[in-house]
Amino acid sequence: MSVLSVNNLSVVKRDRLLFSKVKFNVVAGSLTYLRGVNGAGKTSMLRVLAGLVEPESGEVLFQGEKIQDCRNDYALSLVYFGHKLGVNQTLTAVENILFWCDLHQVIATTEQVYKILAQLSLVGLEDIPVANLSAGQQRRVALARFWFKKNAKLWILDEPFTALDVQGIALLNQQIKTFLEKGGAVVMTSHQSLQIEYPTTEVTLEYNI
Amino acid sequence: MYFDGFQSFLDMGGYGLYVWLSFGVSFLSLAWLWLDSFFSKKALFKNVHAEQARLARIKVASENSENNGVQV
Amino acid sequence: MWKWLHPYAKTERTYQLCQLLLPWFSVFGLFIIILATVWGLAFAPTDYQQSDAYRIIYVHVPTAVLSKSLYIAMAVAAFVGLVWQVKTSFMAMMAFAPVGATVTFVSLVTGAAWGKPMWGTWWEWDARLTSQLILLFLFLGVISLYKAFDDKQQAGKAAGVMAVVGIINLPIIHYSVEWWNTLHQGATIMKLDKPSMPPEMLWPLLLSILGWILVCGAISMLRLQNEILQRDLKRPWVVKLALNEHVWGDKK
Amino acid sequence: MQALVSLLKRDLSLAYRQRAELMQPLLFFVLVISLFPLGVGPEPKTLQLIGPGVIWVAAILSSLLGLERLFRDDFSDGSLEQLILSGTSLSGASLVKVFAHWVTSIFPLIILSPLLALFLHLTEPMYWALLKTLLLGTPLLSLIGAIAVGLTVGLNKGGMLLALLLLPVFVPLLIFATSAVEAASMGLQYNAQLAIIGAMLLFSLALAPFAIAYALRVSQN
Repeated sequence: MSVLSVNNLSVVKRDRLLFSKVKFNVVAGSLTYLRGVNGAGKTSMLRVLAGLVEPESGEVLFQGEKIQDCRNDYALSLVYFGHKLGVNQTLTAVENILFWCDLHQVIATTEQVYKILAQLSLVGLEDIPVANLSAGQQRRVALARFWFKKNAKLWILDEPFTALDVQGIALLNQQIKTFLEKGGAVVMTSHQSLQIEYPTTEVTLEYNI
Repeated sequence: MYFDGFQSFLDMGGYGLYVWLSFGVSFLSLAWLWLDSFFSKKALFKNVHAEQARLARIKVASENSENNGVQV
Repeated sequence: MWKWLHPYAKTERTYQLCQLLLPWFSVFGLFIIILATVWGLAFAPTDYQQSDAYRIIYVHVPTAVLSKSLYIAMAVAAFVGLVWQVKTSFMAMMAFAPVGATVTFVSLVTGAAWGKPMWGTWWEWDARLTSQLILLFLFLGVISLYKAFDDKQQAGKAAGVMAVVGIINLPIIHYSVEWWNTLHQGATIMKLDKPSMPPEMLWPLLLSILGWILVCGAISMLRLQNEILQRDLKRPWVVKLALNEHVWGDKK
Repeated sequence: MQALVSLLKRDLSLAYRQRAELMQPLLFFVLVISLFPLGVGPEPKTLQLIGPGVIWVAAILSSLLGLERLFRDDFSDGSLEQLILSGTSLSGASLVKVFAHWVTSIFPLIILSPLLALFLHLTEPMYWALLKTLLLGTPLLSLIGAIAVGLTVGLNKGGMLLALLLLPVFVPLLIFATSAVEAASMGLQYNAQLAIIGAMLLFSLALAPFAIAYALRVSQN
């Protein structure tokens, strides 16, 4: 049974029909790559999949159930990474991550956070306010959530590679690959071509005025 | 000593409350101001130590990544 | 000739200067304040009109005088900073501001406490108390403007402009409040003025003013050091200082 | 439940770190109130007459100033999205955020109220009535204010719109609170007014969190 199934979904934003009657399934262990030119509604699609936005019509099912009906189970198994990083500027990186873990019922200790931040090559930047970090570094702090939420079944990523350097992109690709091999499902968009050696199903959104 | 006893000194001709309140507030404010400045100086030095610790951590990390290749 | 005024060396040199003067100012200041307070409270004769309530002047007058002079000092530091682009004088300005605000607050509380026996209420919209209150708001305005900026360089300039604007407005506020007060003269029975001063009452007052000046000077110097450290946190001389500081335990 | 506790701790530590910004509504409150004697004259009689109204209008305006900060940062940096997607009950989280905001920026107003009662020469019974109405009324300000803030957090020109939305809604609170204090000045009983404000508070305590949660979801798209 598919992790996520989308049945004739149409979304309107600022009174403009972005796309209509879109239908696709996401099965466990699959990488879905959402393609489309700017303005085709990729971000809006991801926000609808995550449950942040109500679609105009159609439905999104998580393991056969509408996401509005199983909000808790869906929340426990979803990790969302949008344009806005979800990292507070005044707190330090460690505080941000610990707070995110508390929010998502993930047990994490400060040592684990320091270790993961070291892997994300953020050594020495862990305990200063995030405002002092560069855009790329802040993005790495936000990426740390993928290392922590072990029992997640679905990742939704909205152009995760922007502002990341080559080493960061390699790190993230590696993390996505291991997650997929362990049976996780990933839905993502990216303006760079994907370099993950993994079978990808593509969903293309046409741009209609 | 102008006052004949400690009691009348405390009483301040009936205005004890106001006099002691004024002197109390003045010297408490001075003390608070001094302590605040003093402890923020301490905090600044603590900041410098934390900064040094950070630099040390970065040096250690960069040494590790040099000797076992770029850590992916 | 002006080599030592080289901006980089100046901050460290100012820090050392404060470090040198700090012990003298604080020790003498504290000694004189205690001496003056004991003298004024216990040994000075009573006033025939206000009996012993008048002893509050040994705290109220110094703080009132100091609040205005600290504002002037702050404004002068701001003016020097703005005109000659001297970074350290902005730091001095920000060192004076909290001290001035606290001293103004103390003068308000002591003024109100002194007024209570006469007017029967803790707070009376007397001309002097009202302008002291506005002075406190001027101080708090400069401080919160400084704190609103992340970049301390910009913060110094902005707060400096406000301090200069404040100093220009100070006399205007003072006289308009005086005029406002006489307009409603009916409200206050007796103005808050100093009782006639025989010498044995005057000496403790002058002494406590000196004491307050020294202590406020000491605290301002300490805060100036903090501002300098804050600005040069990454500079090697501060790092060296912090490391020795830790090893010997705290000298001060 | 653990998530709500850590949310509260995070908000309180954030408020502590931004305490300079937090002081501003407070200074505004004291400033506005000390302007009135300069305008109206220092006679205790007139000040006493306008006192309650002045304090309450100033309290409403300065809480409006503070309310803006409630969701602004979390919305702009995306923490709000993560909160919505985290499965913790959004209405519970809204209640926690409103409580944290009330404690850090509106409760200090109440601590300052004796000073302001002094400024405006309020009598002893008047002050107690004022204190009771403030204690009951200001949480109401926060709760209802948070709904409007939740709705306007998406638009970046929320300032005046917020005042426009909220001032009419605060009128009943203003009327009952000031009348309670006036009744106290004449030595009359004012439990009826307090009961009404209390009822309004309980009503909004029950419904506002859900409205705030809904407002936050609406402002997402």
